[in-house]
Amino acid sequence: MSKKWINLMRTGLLGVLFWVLAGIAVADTGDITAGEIAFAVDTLWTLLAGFMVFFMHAGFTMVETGFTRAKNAVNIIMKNILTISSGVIIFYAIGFAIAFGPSLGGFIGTKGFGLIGLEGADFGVPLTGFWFFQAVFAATAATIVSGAVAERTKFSAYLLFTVIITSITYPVVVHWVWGGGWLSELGFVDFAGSTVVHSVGGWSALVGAALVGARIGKYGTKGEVKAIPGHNIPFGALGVLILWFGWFGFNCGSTLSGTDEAISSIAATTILSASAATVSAMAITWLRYGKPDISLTLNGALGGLVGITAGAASVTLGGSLLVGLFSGALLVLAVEFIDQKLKIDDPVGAISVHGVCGAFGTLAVGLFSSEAGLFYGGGTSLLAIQAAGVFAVGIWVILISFLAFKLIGWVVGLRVSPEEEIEGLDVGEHGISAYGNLAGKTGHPIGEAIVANTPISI
Amino acid sequence: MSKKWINLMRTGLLGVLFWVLAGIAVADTGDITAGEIAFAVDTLWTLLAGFMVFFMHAGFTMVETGFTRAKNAVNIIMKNILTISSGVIIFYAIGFAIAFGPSLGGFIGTKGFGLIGLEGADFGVPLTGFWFFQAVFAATAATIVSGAVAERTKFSAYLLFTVIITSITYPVVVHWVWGGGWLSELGFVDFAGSTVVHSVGGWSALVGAALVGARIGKYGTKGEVKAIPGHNIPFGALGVLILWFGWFGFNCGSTLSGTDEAISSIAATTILSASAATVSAMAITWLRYGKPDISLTLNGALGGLVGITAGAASVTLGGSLLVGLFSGALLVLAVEFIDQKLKIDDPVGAISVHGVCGAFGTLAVGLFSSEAGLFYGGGTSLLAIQAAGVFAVGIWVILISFLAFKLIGWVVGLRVSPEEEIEGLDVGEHGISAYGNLAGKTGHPIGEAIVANTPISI
Amino acid sequence: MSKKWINLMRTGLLGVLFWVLAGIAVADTGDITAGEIAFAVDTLWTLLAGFMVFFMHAGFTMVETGFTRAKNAVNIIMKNILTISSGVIIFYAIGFAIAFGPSLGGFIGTKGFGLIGLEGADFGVPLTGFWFFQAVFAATAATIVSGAVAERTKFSAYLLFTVIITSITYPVVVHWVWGGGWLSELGFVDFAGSTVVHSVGGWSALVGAALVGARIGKYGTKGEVKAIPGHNIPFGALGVLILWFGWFGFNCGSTLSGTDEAISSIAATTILSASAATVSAMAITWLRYGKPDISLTLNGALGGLVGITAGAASVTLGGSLLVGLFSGALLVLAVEFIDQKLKIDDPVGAISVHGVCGAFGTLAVGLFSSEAGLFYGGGTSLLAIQAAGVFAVGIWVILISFLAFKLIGWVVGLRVSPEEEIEGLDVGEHGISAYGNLAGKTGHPIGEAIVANTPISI
Amino acid sequence: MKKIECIFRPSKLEQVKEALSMYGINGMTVTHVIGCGIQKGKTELYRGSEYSLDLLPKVKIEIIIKDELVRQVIDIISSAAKTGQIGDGKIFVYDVETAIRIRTGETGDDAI
Amino acid sequence: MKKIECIFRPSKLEQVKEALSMYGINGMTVTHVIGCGIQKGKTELYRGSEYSLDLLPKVKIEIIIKDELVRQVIDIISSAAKTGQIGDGKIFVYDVETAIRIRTGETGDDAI
Amino acid sequence: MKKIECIFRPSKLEQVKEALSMYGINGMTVTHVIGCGIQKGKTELYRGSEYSLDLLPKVKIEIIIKDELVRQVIDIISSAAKTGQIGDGKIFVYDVETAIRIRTGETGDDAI
Ligand SMILES: Nc1ncnc2c1ncn2[C@@H]1O[C@H](COP(=O)(O)OP(=O)(O)O)[C@@H](O)[C@H]1O
Ligand SMILES: Nc1ncnc2c1ncn2[C@@H]1O[C@H](COP(=O)(O)OP(=O)(O)O)[C@@H](O)[C@H]1O
Ligand SMILES: Nc1ncnc2c1ncn2[C@@H]1O[C@H](COP(=O)(O)OP(=O)(O)O)[C@@H](O)[C@H]1O
Repeated sequence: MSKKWINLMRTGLLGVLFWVLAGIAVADTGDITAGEIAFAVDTLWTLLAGFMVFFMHAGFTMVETGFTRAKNAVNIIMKNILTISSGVIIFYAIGFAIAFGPSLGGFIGTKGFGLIGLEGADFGVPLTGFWFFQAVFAATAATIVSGAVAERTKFSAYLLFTVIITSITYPVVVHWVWGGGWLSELGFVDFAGSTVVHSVGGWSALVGAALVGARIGKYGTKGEVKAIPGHNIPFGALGVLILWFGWFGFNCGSTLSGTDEAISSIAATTILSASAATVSAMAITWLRYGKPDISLTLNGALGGLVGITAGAASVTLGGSLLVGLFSGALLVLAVEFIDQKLKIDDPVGAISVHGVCGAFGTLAVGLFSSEAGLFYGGGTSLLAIQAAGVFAVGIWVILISFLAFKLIGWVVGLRVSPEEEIEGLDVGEHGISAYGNLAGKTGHPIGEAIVANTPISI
Repeated sequence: MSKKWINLMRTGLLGVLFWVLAGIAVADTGDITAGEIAFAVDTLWTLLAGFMVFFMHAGFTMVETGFTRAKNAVNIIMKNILTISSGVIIFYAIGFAIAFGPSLGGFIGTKGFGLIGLEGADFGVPLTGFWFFQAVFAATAATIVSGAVAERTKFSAYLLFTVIITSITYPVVVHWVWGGGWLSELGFVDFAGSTVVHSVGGWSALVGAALVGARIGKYGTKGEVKAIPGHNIPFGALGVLILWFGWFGFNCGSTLSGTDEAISSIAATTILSASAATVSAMAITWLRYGKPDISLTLNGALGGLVGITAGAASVTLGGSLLVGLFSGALLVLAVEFIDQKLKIDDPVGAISVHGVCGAFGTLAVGLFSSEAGLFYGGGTSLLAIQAAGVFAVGIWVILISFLAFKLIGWVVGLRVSPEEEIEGLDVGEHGISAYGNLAGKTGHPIGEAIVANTPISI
Repeated sequence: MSKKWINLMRTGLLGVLFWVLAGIAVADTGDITAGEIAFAVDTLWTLLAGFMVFFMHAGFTMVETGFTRAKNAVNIIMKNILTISSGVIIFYAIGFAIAFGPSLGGFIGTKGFGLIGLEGADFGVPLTGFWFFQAVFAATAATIVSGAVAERTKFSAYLLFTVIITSITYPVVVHWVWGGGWLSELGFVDFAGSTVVHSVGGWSALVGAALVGARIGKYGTKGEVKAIPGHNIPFGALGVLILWFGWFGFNCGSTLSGTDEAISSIAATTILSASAATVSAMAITWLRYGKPDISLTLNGALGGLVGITAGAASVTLGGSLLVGLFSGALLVLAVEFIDQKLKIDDPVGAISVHGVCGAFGTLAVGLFSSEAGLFYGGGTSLLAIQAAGVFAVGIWVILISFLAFKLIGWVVGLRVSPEEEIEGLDVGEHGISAYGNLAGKTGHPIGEAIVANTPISI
Repeated sequence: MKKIECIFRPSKLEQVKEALSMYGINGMTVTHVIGCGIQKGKTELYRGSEYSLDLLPKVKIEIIIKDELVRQVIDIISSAAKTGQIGDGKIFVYDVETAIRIRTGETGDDAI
Repeated sequence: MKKIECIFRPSKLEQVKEALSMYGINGMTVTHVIGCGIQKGKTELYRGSEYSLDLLPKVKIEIIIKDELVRQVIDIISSAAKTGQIGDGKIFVYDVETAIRIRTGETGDDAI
Repeated sequence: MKKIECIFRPSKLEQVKEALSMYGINGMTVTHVIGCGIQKGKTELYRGSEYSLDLLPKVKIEIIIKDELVRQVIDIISSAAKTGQIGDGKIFVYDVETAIRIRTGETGDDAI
């Protein structure tokens, strides 16, 4: 593609080309080499996958909104929207340099703040495209936390935590595993981020939920566990399906190359694991609770997606089914354990989905990798490395998150007042309810038939 | 792309490549040939289209949820989520072999269960990628049924039916038409599945809705037809727009090749037919009922999409407008006929959208095909073949579905109890309501301002 | 790709290829040249981007539904659905010819009605693909208006306006800027349509909202400004995230070439501007109103997207951050000004988002263009050209829209009756409510537990 | 004038309304309520935790009528709303001191 | 003490509230209800099948006041809620035996 | 027979219900209402324009009981619903002329 063309583009003449140019353009593209096209295809693939990962934020938003109460819907949406927006900016200013800048001893990147000074680096696709893909990933890790600490955490406290996770916690882990750091040297395998993205989010969520404390009314005075059902299951289901859709970009795009032959099989292992986990979570809740539970089935689908993320490119289709089956079952047990035994209040199940299934998925590579997994005759060496990685990342994330939440708690406070929590964070933090027929709102003198709320449908 | 690169990827070093490697990667891609890139492009196209088709399941979920009542929302969502998940697994284990395995007399495939033993086959794209695309199609055919039998069918009965349609009913039809079977030999044209996917779903839905019977209250004792409006039209509209979006993947991806020149025109015929059908359904309801009916207009858009699916690659743009106009009109009349004359209760219009418009669209190829259609001087021979295909598939599907529903009814029963139906399947089958402010829920002692339901908005 | 293959496809044998063909296909693709693949990649890119732009209509629908009242939800959805469907048809029949047909003095295209007679033209991608991309753009410009005139405008009046904007207003502007017309000759830069698409929609919205008048109850008798909150903020947020997702197609796809090296950086500037605008709108409302306002933060994200659209390919990453910061701030001030000073009632903020931020974004190219912008030492010449373009387009759009609304008002009337407005347009115009438990609906004798509306959630 | 307040199953509203309308009674006000009594609701699980669904949806209709119609209206409603299962609901009768029709200012029996 | 119960158009709530507040009456409880009477609703079509929209949205406000204010409050509400069209609604008056303010335990007129 | 009508904070419903149930009272009907009184709500901004949130969510429970239980039920509810803050709500007592159990046709005290 000639320079001239691009300039035309830039001056806004998109697709003009007209009568006068007729016949030129096709000849034009004739100049291009196979190598250039491959580079373009890799770039497009990375970007398209990045768009799909971006769209996952719509999924997170809907899941977290649907699985919490109506009175906190505006707040949880604001948290999600600010996570993607501020997360991307911070990852541009700081995080990317720490993740992918020249390494200081395999532990931390040191250059590339504002993407400046990386001219010499080659990421296989243009720097801006590579950054784009990594930035939407970073925001994903960050947004996991919002669900776990929902319905009681101050908006300002949450924003500050987002700054920390996207500038330090997450980028450092990326550096270790994907940035040429010590874990990658060890041979640690985390294809698309069961540990790097999901466990980082999940363990941060664990620390956050534990330090912020349970929602008022979640645990009775005698320790009874109370159910606080979400207010809109269809939102939750839509969110899960959007996430599942976006996950194809998340996993398949992590090749960062459209010409990688593994992409097809990554798509297949991803859908099979998610499907198996959905079925297994459904079946297990049916067995344990007497009826198939929708919120855990939906969580199960996500658990299966998180579980396969590390090994999407290295397990067989059959292996992915097993990874999914275990992930779905594990998810249900983990939710029960965290809620009922640990008494840590995680309204949307983020810790179980991202933390627990993320750790499991990473270990599962050591078991199911068709090249080096224990079950495929590869011995325990990969498994040991995987365990080391899971452990090291867990320690790091829990440490930093603990310090971060403590610090934030000290500076601005973590929690809204009990009155605000009971009334709802929407009015308290944002002055508005999610559903316009506001409680007693009388802002304008015109009545309307709120058919949406008419009490009798017969 | 060198082997080394791929291995790097697999060990999780995605996008590392760094300072030390700087300058190598571009040279690296220089090795690739045009043929390899074309193969990669075909693969990416098939997968991206498959992702979009997957996303259609979010569309189906929202349409079916929105067009039914709040008390059954959890149940319809569970049915949709389990359709995609279990459908994909079954199509992996069984369906694909029957559809695309070596043919037994043009009627049924015989090998490839679990995708094993197909090493010699060539599908133009990698086996796993081809399977992925076909698997999300299979789940599409299956999920059509859930809407038609909504609000009264047992969850277990529905799940069993999903097993049958994705393992037998649908794969056999695929084999006939796309798997080299007898209909394809005849010259039957169904580009992306008006008959193969949609009519298979539509006729199954017809049998299901007829055998399960109407919802309590749908038809009066004197045969009066009662309206049972859906509970959330915005969900329905969102679902339709998601489906329309996904349909571009459905139709354009059915080339299974990104280098096929027809893709542009397939996109154009798809959008024109859907648009024309939307306008015609809107106009016809305006004329017939005095006001433009939203639920039929939305159904109309889907009717236009189903209608063009068979002929997307063989009709002109003008032809696609006509196919759409007729599909939209036909849809309205079909809904009326099925509801008011046949008295078969189809809450979401699935039979009309997928069955009737699917049959029409398939026949329309015989009329509008720019190569062999009756209106383009091609005579009636293609039309006759199309009619034969529509007929044969219809018979097969109705037969198998009839046996399946009878069998399932005998084993587990098709319908929930009248009490459960009146109370809603959500609480009955899943122990939870879709909208968290559960009827009288008192699970936790903290009150909240359910502003969402505050009665007065003024 | 051989002709034979394509024919196979067309007769419906998609993906057949089988045992008998094994091994042929790969060899088959070996024939293809790099130039042909590049053409295919450009086509796929344009189409995929077009699909994403299509999906933006789901975003518009959700934003406009969520930001208005429940009693008008069906009506706003119908308007959106009919905009995309009738808009596409009209742009096929008329608009495209006016936009991209052979020019009459740089002012208007004259040929290509129904895409006929354009055989000689070359758009870099197939005509149908190019048309597809442009058609979904045209519908975007049109649909902007629906939000601004929501909750009071007659359905028929709105439909007529859609005909005018997609057949005349918008295509003429496209011709000027992207169709080789006088503005492009001047050197006016509007990469993806801050002015061409968004301002066209925004200024039409301004005229429409002004002429239709405010909603009953919006302004008090003494000029007090009343708040009329939307009924479903989660819908609004989902819509914004869908729009943001689709915008990547909108901007990145406007290269109309998948091999353009600028794509990566376009994706990056797009996400940075949107993020910065989200943060700045949030911060400014927090400062000005005491609490971060969700509806303006969401509008802010859109403002940042509109703002960067003109310069996505010509500003640096740092520049895009600044464009975003200003867009977000400007958005808040513009909403205040239009609502409180001009007293023009725009329920969803369309005029500010698309009109004001569109104009700003276009001017910003003159400031921030890394090649010719004022801040990059390019002097004021580009800025002057940009200002001329903004002005000329503004005049044209306001003129035509004024005439159009006046004419439509005279023919069918612009506004529903006050009674219908108070009762809601849903029942009045479409005979149905968006939320099925209709006001007093007694269409069927079976009661149901409307758990969704149970008053107490505790 | 009396107020007849009846609480019964939402599924019976249509039948009750029809029965009353056949008897010539068209004026009524309907509210969606939830209630408990002998009918106790049930316990369900959400994510493995118990919660009780003990307030069940009912409708309340209020009809203000002349004293002499009370007996008859009670009978009509009783038979239309009855299923014989626990949870059928109650009818309560109250005295009304006066009634005013906003539109006309009429009072007393003329207003209803 | 009396209870004044008024059922009227939702679009009039703001006006009624303002009128009462100007008269010094701030305490009230509001419920969203649906009702029918002389105003009969209408028949619409959904997917070609008829259904009747015969219960129309209204609001009910309940005000407990001292006996001597009853007349005046009725007048205020009547004029604020009136449009003159069928469907304007009704006002009913009941006797209240006693009232208690939960916060303080005050009873009778002090409680309201 | 008397009707006890209490309007209080939604957050107290569970406690009130439990307290009544311990006392053996299970029958009640609950409505979601909004109300104002001394507690005045507040003013918020939406898109820069003010609006007042002056009607606040409350619940209303209605219990019909035998005359002799009135005092006690009022006490139970008062103490369970009390926070001591403005906005705790009210209890009103009305006379009920009769009650009918739809399921059995029982009347009077037997019906409740
Ligand atoms: N004492 C009471 N006061 C007010 N409402 C009551 C009372 N007892 C019952 N109700 C209402 O009547 C409904 C049905 O009562 P229940 O005792 O369950 O069945 P049944 O009427 O068949 O004996 C309850 O859900 C509640 O709304
Ligand atoms: N007899 C009645 N008992 C209880 N409520 C009634 C009665 N008659 C009317 N209403 C209420 O008053 C509303 C308006 O009454 P309607 O007869 O339609 O108009 P109008 O009050 O102008 O004569 C009804 O929707 C209903 O809610
Ligand atoms: N005069 C009244 N008539 C009817 N309801 C009232 C009256 N006064 C108060 N209420 C109801 O009681 C609720 C609480 O009353 P309020 O005066 O705010 O606090 P408190 O009860 O603590 O004095 C109000 O929201 C309203 O629903």
